[in-house]
Amino acid sequence: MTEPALDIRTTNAHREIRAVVFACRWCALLGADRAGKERIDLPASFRIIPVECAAGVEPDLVLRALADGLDGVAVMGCHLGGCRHNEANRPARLRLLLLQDLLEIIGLDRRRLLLSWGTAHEGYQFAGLMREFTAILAGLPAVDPTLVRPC
Amino acid sequence: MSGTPLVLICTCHETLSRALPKHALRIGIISRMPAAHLEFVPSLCRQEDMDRTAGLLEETKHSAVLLAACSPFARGNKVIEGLARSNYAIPASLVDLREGCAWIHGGNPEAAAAKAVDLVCMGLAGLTRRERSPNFHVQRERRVLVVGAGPAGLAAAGTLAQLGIEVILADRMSRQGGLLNQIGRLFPRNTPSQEFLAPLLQDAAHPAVNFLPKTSVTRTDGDPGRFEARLSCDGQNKTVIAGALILACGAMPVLPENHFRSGELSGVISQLELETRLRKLEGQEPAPPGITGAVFIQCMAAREDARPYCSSICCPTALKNALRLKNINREICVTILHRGITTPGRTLEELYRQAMASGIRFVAFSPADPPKVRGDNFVNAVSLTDALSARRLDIAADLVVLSTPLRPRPETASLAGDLGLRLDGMGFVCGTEPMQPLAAPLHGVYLCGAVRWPVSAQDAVDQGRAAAVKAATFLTQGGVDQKRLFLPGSQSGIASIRAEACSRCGRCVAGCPYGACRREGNEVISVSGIRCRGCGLCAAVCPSGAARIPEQDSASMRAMLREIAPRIIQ
Amino acid sequence: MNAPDRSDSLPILVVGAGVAGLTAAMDLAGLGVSVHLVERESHLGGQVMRLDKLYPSDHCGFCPVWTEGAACLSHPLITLHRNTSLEVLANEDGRVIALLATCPPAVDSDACIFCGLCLEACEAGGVRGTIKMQPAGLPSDPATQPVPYLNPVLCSRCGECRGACPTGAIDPGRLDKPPLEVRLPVADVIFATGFTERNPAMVPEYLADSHPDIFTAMDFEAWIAEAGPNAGQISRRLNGKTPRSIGFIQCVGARDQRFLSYCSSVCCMHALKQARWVKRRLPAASVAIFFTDLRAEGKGYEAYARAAAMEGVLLVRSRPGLVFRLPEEGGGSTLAVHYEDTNSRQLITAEFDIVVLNGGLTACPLPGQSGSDAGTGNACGFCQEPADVSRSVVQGSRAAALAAMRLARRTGGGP
Amino acid sequence: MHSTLQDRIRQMLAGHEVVGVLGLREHEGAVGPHVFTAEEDTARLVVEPKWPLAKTGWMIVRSLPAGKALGLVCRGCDIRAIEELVRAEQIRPGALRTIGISCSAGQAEVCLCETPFVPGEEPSVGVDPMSMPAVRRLCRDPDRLNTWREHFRRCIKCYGCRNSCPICVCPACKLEDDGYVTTGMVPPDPLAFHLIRTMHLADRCVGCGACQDSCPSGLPLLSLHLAMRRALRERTGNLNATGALSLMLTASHEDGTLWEDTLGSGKPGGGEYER
Repeated sequence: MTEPALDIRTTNAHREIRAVVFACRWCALLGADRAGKERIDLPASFRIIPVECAAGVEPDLVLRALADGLDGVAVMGCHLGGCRHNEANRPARLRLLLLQDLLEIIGLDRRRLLLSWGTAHEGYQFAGLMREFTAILAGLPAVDPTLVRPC
Repeated sequence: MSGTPLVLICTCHETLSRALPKHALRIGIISRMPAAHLEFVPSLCRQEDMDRTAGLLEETKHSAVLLAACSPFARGNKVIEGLARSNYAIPASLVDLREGCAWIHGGNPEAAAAKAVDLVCMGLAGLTRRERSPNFHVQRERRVLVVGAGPAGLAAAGTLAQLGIEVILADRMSRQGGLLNQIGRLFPRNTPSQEFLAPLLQDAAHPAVNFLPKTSVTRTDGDPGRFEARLSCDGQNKTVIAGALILACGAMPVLPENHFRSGELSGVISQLELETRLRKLEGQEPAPPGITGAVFIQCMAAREDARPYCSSICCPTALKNALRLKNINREICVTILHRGITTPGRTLEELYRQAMASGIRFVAFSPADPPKVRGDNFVNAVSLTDALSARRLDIAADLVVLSTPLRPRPETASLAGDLGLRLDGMGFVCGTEPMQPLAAPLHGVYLCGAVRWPVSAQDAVDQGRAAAVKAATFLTQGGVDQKRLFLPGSQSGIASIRAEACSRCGRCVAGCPYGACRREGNEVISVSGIRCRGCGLCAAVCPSGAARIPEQDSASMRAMLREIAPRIIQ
Repeated sequence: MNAPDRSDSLPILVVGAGVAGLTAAMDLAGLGVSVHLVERESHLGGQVMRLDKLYPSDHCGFCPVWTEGAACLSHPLITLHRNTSLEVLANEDGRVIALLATCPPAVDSDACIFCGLCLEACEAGGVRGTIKMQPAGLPSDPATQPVPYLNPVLCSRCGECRGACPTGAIDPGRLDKPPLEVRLPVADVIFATGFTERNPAMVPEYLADSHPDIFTAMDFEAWIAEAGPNAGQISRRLNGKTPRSIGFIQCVGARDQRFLSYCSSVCCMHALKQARWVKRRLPAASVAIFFTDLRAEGKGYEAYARAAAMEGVLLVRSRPGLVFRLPEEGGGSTLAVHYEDTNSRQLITAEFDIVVLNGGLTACPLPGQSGSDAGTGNACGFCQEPADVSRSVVQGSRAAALAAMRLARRTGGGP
Repeated sequence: MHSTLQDRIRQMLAGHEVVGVLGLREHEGAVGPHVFTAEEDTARLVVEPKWPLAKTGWMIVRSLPAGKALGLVCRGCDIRAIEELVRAEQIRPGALRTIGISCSAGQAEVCLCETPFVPGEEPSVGVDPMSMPAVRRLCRDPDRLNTWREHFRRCIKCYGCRNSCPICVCPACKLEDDGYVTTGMVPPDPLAFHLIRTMHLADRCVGCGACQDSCPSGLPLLSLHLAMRRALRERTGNLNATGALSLMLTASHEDGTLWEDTLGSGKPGGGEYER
């Protein structure tokens, strides 16, 4: 599904993509760090907020991030079955998948919320995800300010 | 300067200045965070740098310090820890400008500098709002409840006693030794089981070990450091307090239920029954007549859809008993029908070789075409197709021995359920694979022996000792904040619940992976500090924002998000 | 209540910082006993750090070990000696003295900031390739930072790198220094020296070393590792093409009277794991395991083997007699495995693009024991008996328990 | 049916099982909630229009002394709400005695209700909300973002949806927290205000429609909640319409998945990225 462009002004203009990455410090943060060690060149579109576990990411905060005008949010945790917190990432995955469903229900692109379970644990994988995520977000309209902040 | 946050930006011996020009950082940060005091330093990670930084902080009385340096996995954590050791404790945190910015955005210095400014501002926003979980005191009763007095439990109890820790050893039977009491000799060295048990019994006969026979655990409550177990001792109820628990309640044999016509033909017996018979036979001199052909059938009621696992002890047990038959009378034709002989390692493979050398015959069968036991009241032969040669074989037999796999004991599930431990698909208890297979996800609860997975007696003893040392470690680290010890530089905290916002809806209780959140009476939901490991799941599912991890509070996360949000919208 | 201070009493020496040794050291330290941990390599974690994945959880190999290693590094009661070997264990007047020899590498990875200035300096003045960035320790180890490695043969000792280094981390002078020797009185010794993979070339019928597409199990692990040179892609070493078929031959040089008579215990599951990962990444590839007995006796192992069979891994009970080359169109060669199929009872010659030889794992010898019998040593992990991670860590804890009990008997008190 | 209902209320009152029975009463031409305490009062009991009473019941029961109970004339959605409140320990078990009445097919269609009946009663016919054109337009139409934006723009942030919701009983509400929803801004940030509320109710909404009924701006909030409920059911495989979904989002679900990203490309071995 692609999002309808709501505001002509924000679609065509070259704009800076901004995304936040909630990275589990046991897995995805290592992948990100590895990408850094290897000096893989990446788009500077994302900012990482390390978290103890992906299960600690509030869906409400993800929504708040989108409401703040960020183009996308990524939540990255350990692989399913390898969670450092006794499988806490499984219900987290369900919660966040449901949040994707909610975005889709009201017509936002579900790809604005990237979920990764254990696929970001290596440098090149993290880099690949970030490049692709940035490319996807660049193809979407900016989160419409009039939806974010009705005039 | 006092009261303002200090930002120390490490230029990593000027190697980062190309990607992150100082003036760009300075302008960017100061324009957004005017209160911050900014300093560039060439290096933060050498000991003298850390000492100098600590001295600087002491002099200038800043309210907090943000270290903008390299990744925590490179030198970052070391710097934070170095500061923490310097006895000058002010809120400090780390943002990664090297691996997380300069090194990955080198192709676009402008964007890299902008991101670095964002990262520093995020760090400041989070740092100034960050709180610390309070230290909690954990009472650790220096007493361990060991459930089960088989080889694993005995070894655990004996080890703990020698390490000076009091033990309550409970077993549902009146006698110690568990399943070994039903077995005459043990593989791989054909040791008499009582001989094997003797040193264990002796160790466990320590004054620090209180053995409770005919005892079962009806319920366990409480927290690591102080568990309360309700026991039923020979019909009487009793409550014991223990700092740690060791589950060593073993497994039970799967006995044949008409498998291979066992109920119908005499002469078809289980491996366990053979143990009893062998004990009688081995006592007799000269060797009694009777058995001329014995056939062992392996993998009875195992490695099939209903019980899809290998019980691991059956092959060596069959080898051992086959050899015992051969020892009684070399003339007995012994055949082992198998689906692959499982004797991994050095000693067990040696046992297998020994069995082959002694003239025991091995025939593989396919599970699709299992052997057929023939006879009329008495067994007289076993027919099968040799899976390797495809030949039909009829093996004369007056004794057919069916392997005896182990399955979980029925009380395992309730015991595990009380403690919130997971069972695997087969009903055995799970530890924390792969590095802590004997430790439950909950501190202070350990597993050993066949309650976790079928094991040999020797392995059960080894696991008992290993579980004991884990329990002793847990009880010894009283006062030491394990979290800080195990997770250096960790941001993990302990959940807290704001009473005024809590509706007691119980979502955190249902979700907590460690059983740390719980209802107590009609009060608000409480969090057990020792159970909680700070994953934050409670905060994520709490609808009213009552549950939170101070170190990872939503207010500080929100403040960080504000720093990332596009400027136009702000 | 604080852990009692035992720093005044003699430490316990743990030889080997693989998973067994790490566990033993951490458990002893947890009991308040001071420990000296000796590791031959510059990294902790031993062979497990070379594993991309662990069975049966399919968990990343390095990650859980890395956490233990980090905890070990920061533990106040553990003194770590890296790049160090135990030379002699002597018994002097009833006291056990360990003689340790440390060879510090030319690059101090604790001081290095990984800036790469030494590389530039060296390229300007020395032979190209003298200094290379590579992870400290193992090439496939993802947790450690790549640090400069100074090749002692190529290095001219010109010292340009030392001049360029902002932190003084690199010093070619260290290359020529004799090892640093330390005498350490210890209370007890725990051996956890682990295993090495025997060169399968000793089994002549399998052509090992003669064809690039014949791997040992550990080589193959590194080759397909996500942190390895191919970032998780599976290709032929000969020509980089995607393999159509991969054969795993088990018990190579093991359970074999000519070589090692025992079973290495971990290889069946190891092959199943690699086969499943190959199948996940290359669903179209045909994957076969030639085994003697498929030993999947541990917790969750049988289910793992069943899943492998369900996913299309062909399990063949057979001991191939011969591996030989088959010329390939357009040059090069693939491999043929000659075996007797015990299902169809026919002699079959099957073509494989890659052959993985699995089996001959031997315990590392316990060092320092020649000439003197300290009598107190106890071994754990693979060097004691073939063992996988889960078994090794149990044995490590057990060794710690036994050592702590001996110590308690001697000093008359618990921890 | 109406008379048996009155009989049951009379029985309840006569047996002193309850301090009163909450139902709808017609009084001076208007209908409103009323606690019937006298048997003779029940003559003025009405059951129409649909009026979710669970939250009112919760408010009354909260202040009742221990051991006292209240009767409640309620529909399927109310019963589900009460079950949910009991599960969340907001109501003592047994403190609310329900007298259930099933809804008509017509009412079910208005409410987009799949399960318009109460346990023990003859199941009446429900509707599949996702097959209703109005819901489909809101939740499937390609241009739905515009539609929702227009709706959300009319929000006057009166909190009526939350206040009427039988599930929203938190003593503190994130919708009033500046950290999540900017205070003093009307209409509110829709992504934050409405979607946070929807997420909170994702596994608990009982589909009573009280939010929509009470919305002065006529926002089609029920469709949002029903669509979410369907999504959750599809994700968890719990397709029984009446089945409780409560705590689905906190409990652990094991499946065989090992690695996953929602782009589907960063998978091990995907490796199309050069280093």
